[in-house]
Amino acid sequence: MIEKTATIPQGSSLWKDARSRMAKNKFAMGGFGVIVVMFSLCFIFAWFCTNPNLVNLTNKFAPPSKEHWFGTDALGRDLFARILYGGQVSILVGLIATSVSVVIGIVYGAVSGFAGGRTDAIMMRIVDTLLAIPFLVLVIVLQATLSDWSGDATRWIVVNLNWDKEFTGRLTNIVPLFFALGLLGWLTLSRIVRAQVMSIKEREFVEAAVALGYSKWRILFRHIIPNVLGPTVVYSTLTVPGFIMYEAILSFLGLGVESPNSSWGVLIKEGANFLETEVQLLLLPGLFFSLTLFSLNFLGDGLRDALDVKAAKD
Amino acid sequence: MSLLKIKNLKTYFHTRGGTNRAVDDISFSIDKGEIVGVVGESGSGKSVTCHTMLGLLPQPPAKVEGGTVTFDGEELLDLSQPLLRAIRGKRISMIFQDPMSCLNPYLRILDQITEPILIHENVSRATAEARAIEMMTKVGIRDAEARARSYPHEFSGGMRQRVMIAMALVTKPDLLLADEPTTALDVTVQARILKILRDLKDDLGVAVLFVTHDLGVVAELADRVVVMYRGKIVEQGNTQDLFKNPSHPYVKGLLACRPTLETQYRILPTVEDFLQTKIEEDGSYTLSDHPNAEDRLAKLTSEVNSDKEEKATLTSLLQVSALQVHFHSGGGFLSSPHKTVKAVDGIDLQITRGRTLGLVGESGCGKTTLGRAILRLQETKSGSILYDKNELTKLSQPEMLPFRKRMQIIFQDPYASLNPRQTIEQALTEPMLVHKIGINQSERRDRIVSLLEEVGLGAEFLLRYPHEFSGGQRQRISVARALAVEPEFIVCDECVSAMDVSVQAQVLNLLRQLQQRRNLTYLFISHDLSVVKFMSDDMIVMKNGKVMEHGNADTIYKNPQSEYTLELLDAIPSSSLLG
Amino acid sequence: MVFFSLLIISCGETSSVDDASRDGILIMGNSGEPKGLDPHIVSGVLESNVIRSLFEGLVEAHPSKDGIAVPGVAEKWYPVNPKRPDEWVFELRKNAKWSDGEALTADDFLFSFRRLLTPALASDYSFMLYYIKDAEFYHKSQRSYLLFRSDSNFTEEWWDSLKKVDFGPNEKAEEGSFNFIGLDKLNLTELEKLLDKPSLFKWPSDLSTKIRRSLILKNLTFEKTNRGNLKVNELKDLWELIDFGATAPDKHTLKVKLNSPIPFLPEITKHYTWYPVPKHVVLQHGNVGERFTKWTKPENLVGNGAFVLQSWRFNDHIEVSRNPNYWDKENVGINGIRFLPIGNLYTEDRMYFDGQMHVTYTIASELIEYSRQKYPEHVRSELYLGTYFIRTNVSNEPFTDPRVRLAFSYALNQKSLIDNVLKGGQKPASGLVPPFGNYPASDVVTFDPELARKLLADAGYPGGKGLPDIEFLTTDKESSKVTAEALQAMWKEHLGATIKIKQMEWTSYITAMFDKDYDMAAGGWIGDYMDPLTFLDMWMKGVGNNRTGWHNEEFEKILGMAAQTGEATKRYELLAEAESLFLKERPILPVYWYTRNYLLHPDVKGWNPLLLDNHPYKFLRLEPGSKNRKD
Amino acid sequence: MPRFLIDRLLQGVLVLFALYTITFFLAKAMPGEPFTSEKNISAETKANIRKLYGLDKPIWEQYLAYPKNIITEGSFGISTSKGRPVIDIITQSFPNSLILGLCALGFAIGIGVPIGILSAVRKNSWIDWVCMTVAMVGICIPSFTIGPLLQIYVAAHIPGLKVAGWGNLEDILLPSFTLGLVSAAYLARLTRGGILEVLSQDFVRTARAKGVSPIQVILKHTLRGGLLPAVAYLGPAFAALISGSFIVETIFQVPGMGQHFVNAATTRDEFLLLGLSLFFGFLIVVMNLLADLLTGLLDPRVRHTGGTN
Repeated sequence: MIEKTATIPQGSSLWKDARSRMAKNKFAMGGFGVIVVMFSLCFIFAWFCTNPNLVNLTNKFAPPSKEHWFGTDALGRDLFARILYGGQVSILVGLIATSVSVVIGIVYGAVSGFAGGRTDAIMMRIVDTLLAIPFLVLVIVLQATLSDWSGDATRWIVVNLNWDKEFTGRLTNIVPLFFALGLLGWLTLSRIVRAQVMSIKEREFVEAAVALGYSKWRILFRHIIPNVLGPTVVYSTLTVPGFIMYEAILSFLGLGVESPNSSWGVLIKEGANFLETEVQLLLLPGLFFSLTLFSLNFLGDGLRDALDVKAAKD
Repeated sequence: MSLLKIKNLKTYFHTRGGTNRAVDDISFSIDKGEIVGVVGESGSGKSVTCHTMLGLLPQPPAKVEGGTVTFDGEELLDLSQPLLRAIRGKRISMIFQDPMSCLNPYLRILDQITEPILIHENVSRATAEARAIEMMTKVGIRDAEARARSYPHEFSGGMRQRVMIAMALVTKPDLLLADEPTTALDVTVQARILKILRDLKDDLGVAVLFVTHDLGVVAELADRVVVMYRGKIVEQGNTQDLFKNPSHPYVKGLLACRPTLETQYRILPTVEDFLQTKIEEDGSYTLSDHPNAEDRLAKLTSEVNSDKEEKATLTSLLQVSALQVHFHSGGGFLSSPHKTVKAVDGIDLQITRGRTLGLVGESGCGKTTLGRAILRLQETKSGSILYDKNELTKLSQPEMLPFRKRMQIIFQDPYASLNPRQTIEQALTEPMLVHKIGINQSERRDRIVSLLEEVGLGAEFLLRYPHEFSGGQRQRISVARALAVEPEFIVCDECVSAMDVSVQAQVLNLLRQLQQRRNLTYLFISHDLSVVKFMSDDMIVMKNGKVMEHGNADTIYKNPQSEYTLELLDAIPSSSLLG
Repeated sequence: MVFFSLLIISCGETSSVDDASRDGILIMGNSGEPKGLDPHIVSGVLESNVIRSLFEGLVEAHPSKDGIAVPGVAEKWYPVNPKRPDEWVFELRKNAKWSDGEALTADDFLFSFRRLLTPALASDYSFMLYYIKDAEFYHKSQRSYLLFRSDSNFTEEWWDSLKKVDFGPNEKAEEGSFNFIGLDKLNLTELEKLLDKPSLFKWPSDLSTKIRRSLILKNLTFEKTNRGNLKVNELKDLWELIDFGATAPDKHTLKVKLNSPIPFLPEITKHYTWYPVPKHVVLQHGNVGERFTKWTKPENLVGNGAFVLQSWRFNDHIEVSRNPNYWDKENVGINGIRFLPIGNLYTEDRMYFDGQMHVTYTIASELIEYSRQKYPEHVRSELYLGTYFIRTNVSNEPFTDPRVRLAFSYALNQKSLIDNVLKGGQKPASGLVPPFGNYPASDVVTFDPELARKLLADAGYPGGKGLPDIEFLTTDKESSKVTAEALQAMWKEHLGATIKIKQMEWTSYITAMFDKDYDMAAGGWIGDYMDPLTFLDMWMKGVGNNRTGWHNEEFEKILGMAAQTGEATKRYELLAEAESLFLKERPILPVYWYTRNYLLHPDVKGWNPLLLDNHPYKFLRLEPGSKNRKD
Repeated sequence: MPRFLIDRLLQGVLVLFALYTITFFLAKAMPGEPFTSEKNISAETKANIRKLYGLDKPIWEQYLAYPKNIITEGSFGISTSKGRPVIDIITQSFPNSLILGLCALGFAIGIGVPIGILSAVRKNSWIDWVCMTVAMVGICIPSFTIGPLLQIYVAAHIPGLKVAGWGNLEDILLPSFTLGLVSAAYLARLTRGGILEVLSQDFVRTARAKGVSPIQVILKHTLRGGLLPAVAYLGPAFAALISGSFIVETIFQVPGMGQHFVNAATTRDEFLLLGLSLFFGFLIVVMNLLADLLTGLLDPRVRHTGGTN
């Protein structure tokens, strides 16, 4: 609408510009701040907390005190420590599962949309098929096949690489979870990416790339995909809560965190049963969970806006 | 008394990047039944003026900093939103540049044309529809009754603009604001639209504020002209006087840099040849005549014939024969399957190495398709493309790869054809990487720097993104990118059509210089006969996928053989004033 | 379809307890949707809750006393020889009728027994009739045995060599060989093939060729004779070969001959597998061994209980109303019962608090204390005939050593678990068999961390050193998880053992237990009838419910002795001896004896604590106006 | 029938067959079998019951038998856990799920779209902020939390509103709200984005130049285009809504279809599982098709190309 006269802003690149725009976005920066705080709480401060798995049956449902900032849970364990340790799992699940599904979703959707025609129809029908697969069945099968795997893997790693046993156990336990989540989490995303790609591939710079003799893959990965990242980022921040909650359900089915370790999803799911009696068991983990997701969402929105070249033209 | 009187209007945009004085203290007026042309290049503030009047600017970032707009005794800028709405579309209507994007794609034509009536007048829907159809007929839409129920995408560009005009005039307004209404249209269509506007002005007595960057259109249509530059009015007056005796250097430059059919220069003069801009530290500036304007012009004139000598080697580089490209549409649901459009229907052409073949025709004639087909960006149906004795139609895409290095294309919209998320360096390095030009990064970087210098840009731009450049600069980057693979043949597909005349002149000059320096061969595609004539040695006139006329550019201009060429020549507005 | 459902929905019903009390309708939470209402096919508690209202057995449960039978279809019952109660007589009442008005006779019982035992019906609970003479042979289609038994030419010695051979299904055998199916399961064509080529069958090596051939021939002749309309790939029914223990000397007398003396037989007949089904209705909709017939459809179902099926809306409710043809209809206290299949414990409790039902199936453990505080007079906590225990896999290290098992048992603070985690008033299990009647309950299982540590050290794991990681298998329920976490902490604290909790979805959990793919597994057992045996006989070798890999010859010998004892006190003594032997070995770690915790509305009268929770509905009364929740 | 429809329906059949194949082998790969129960069932009984259900046959025979029975007899088998025909279970529970899903959709659209519009119109204002926060809350709060909250804090205090149960019209209210909440939140975000996109287009300026009031600009000129992303989302989302939700159904005691998906899996009820997945697959195929047709209806430009895929 309004074009600027031909004066050129001095020495700013897209990323630099994006960063400075981000810096001016209060919500995005607030979100970023909260996430940084959450990270440091869960991954650094947690090490200085009391043992989150220390059961004390005589001190259950204790009110907040000096020793137990958030009080204790049904087994007398320190709720604050459990929330922080649970955050480790949930944040990792949120980040890794989302990344896995974003990577698969983008590549699959982009290939489908870019190829078009019959390939596209086949690929999208595959998505339809996968959408209809009963998720629970898949999880049960995975649980059965992968739980042995994780035990074997732990043994192998401990024996051959000499890693810490508990750490390895937690790791190998959670890998099948990512597998399960990543396997189906990308479906909707791929449809979104595909729609974006379909419109972007009509843009002239793609034709210019063909004219310059670029290969299809180069065009896809260097020219089309970078241009669909913005909306994808926003959508994927919306999928994070879903993943974290799925983790809770899967953990109960034996695919995920192993008791007595916990995660936000598991804490919330268990806490929901104490609604009549001990509401804080739901509210406190729920607060951490929501706060992180809100922040992530603001950050995602901010990132999209900052990366949006069209908006940057104003 | 004037119908509309603008006095000391100031509209600024306040953005993070600073304040842009889009409209900076302008005054002019329009009388009843008068056509006033407002001329200026992009960014001159002419559209902002129109939008300010009707309160259509997004606020923020826009803000009216001062001045008055008096319409028929009322102060528009002070009106409340409901009162202003009562004027919008009823007493002051507006038509916009791009009729496709300005019509609602989701609503039927009839609904859109009747909407202003239904909003502003207390009439029944049937009456409104009758009036709408009447107005559609008046603006030259045949079968108005039947076509009123179609959607915008089912109309051609010219027809859509007629719809816009019908929509604007259906409430019989006193003032019509026409914001570049013909810019996106072909010359013949433009001629028809201008005629309609003139007729309507006479019929309905409506005053028109006609905003355009095209001097020719204004010269043909307007009673008075206002020339704007950088938010200010640099000159205004009676059309005849202004064109005959421009006083401001900017106007002089503008008039001179526009290639016409009569232009004899090999290199066009540019606005900078006439105008000197002195920018003060506080951002304000003063404009004055360029001290050396006379000399510069004289130099250009002297060059007229200097390099017009025939090229020594006359080997044919490209030979296209009986080329056909068909599009299949339909086959979807609710429409009959497989409608075939013969976009290119048996074209023969030949291009000599080192020369330029001009290809002119109106939108939809198949010229762009032809250009893309030659580069194998478009599948052909039949015919042959012989490039340097190689038959391109038989090659697979991987086999085309070596030819991609030799044949390049420059598109109309440089912004769209540059990946918005690549820096200039990445955009220029990538083709070199793909075609294995340059041994290492530093060598490629050196090449890019010299390329940029060649197209008139500096190395300081390397790390920037396309959105940080102006249109002319972007097109220079496109040119540089095309040159990065060191091609010998370039298809210029409407590559200056979207530009202001002053920028257009610069780019045309650049192409010219590059051709001489690198012995390039061009296929120059445009809808603008004057530009094609200026650029080309030979030219082809195309219509409906077929060649209408073919021959030496000068000859065709001087002695057009086909009726269609004649029609095109006639449609070019007001050549008499701009000679 | 939508319109139809909207119609259903809009013709609403009142479901507040007050209205229901006034109407004499009891609203009961029933935890889930029954698989069906055919007493011979279903096997669960929730099905039994509905079936007990629609059918009535020979004897009925007493409304307030455990282990006492009151008359049902039978007016009188007695063992023929009180010293050796292996034959019983049931005298049926003459006015017993089906709900469609047809007379109910001893023949209906005989038909029902045969139906339950028919292999093709594939009933889960057929074994409840195995006490009856020859019932098991028929149900297991032990053709070879029955053929030889009825043949006087063969001597006992010859038979002895045969007896050890298992002709039943043997899935582990190679495919392609007949042993995959088992000799008894071979049809006519297969037997003919086998006669030509006996090597097709994987024979036990100690069977001579002669016996082998004679076996095949006997089976073949039996299958050949008088085939009637049987197809060649169908097996002939063995009913004519057996000497079935149940007989009907006349229309109103049922005589049951048992394999061994069973003094508590009337207790067993309270189980719904012993209920009669209407022969005339069942045969109207299909033949005796047909499973998927329409006779249990609401419009067809005929029973003999105090109530008849009124409506059954799938997954929504089942409603029963008074049976006008019930022999004791004058004494039925309520007009009907509505069973709600509420699977979500919390929802059930909230519905109760909202005044939507009279009695819940259970209380969520998180809500027990809350309920006790807010509705003290509504909460019921009653002992239930069941034990929660933890199986150990005795073929896996470290549980191969009984001392380790005992150590884990002594390190278990049962009381703390009950008081702090479960909160349902469960009893610490001092033994395997819950206390009831005259049975002397064991008291050897206690919490003794000192002893536990010592035992573990004796076994070679002082302070838990050297113990491998132990996998504790449990289910995907929240309550199992919290229990497991508490136990994990106890074993860590007292023994220094590292326990890994492995949660699994239900069927996977059961399957893993069956496959002995675990180290320790949470589990439990609910008694089928009022006798210690229901907790003890499952630990014998090869019994499907054992799953620990533990077995003991001495233990089995004592149980065998008890089986042959007709005298009640002596029998209990033997069973107690078996139990204490079992606890000395402790392949399972008893944790607590179940209680049933539920909410009961004060309007409901005549609802007394019963160990089996099989409240006879006909004795209930509803007195509206008792204190109500929404006040 | 138009070619496009025939084409898509054929593709749908292929989807269903692929789905059947995957589900069949997944079901077989689950540990345990339909007749696994806590109390052991004798091997004889198991063999008999397997025979009864045709599970004793070789796996390939079983694989082919199921589709054959569907085509020749219209039978989807008998549920091993419920002892009744699969088709009965679906026809008895689907109408309830459909009603619940439709009402949930009503909530989702009724709440999500207005919030999205409001938020777009007042972009970057506090209203926008509040709306989007509410939407984010909707996405964050899982239904197993919101359901009980509604039971305790709403249903228990409003006379006439039951905590759970399915019999009267008002019983639909809470479960459908719970079910629709997440969709409402997504819709709000999608609508906001879509409307903002359309609002930035030139024809909106044309409308304003015509003197169209701001409300009419939104309702008449922006909404159709702005709803397109929401419609694309609604296709599969609607299929998921009307096929029921285990959590909502168990919390509110709704006799819907969602619980059967879970129960069929946990009881290894493969016939029910196959029937349900095929039915759900069918819903997805149909809903995606409908969403595409609706896109064509909203956007006249798409009609000629026959919709997106």
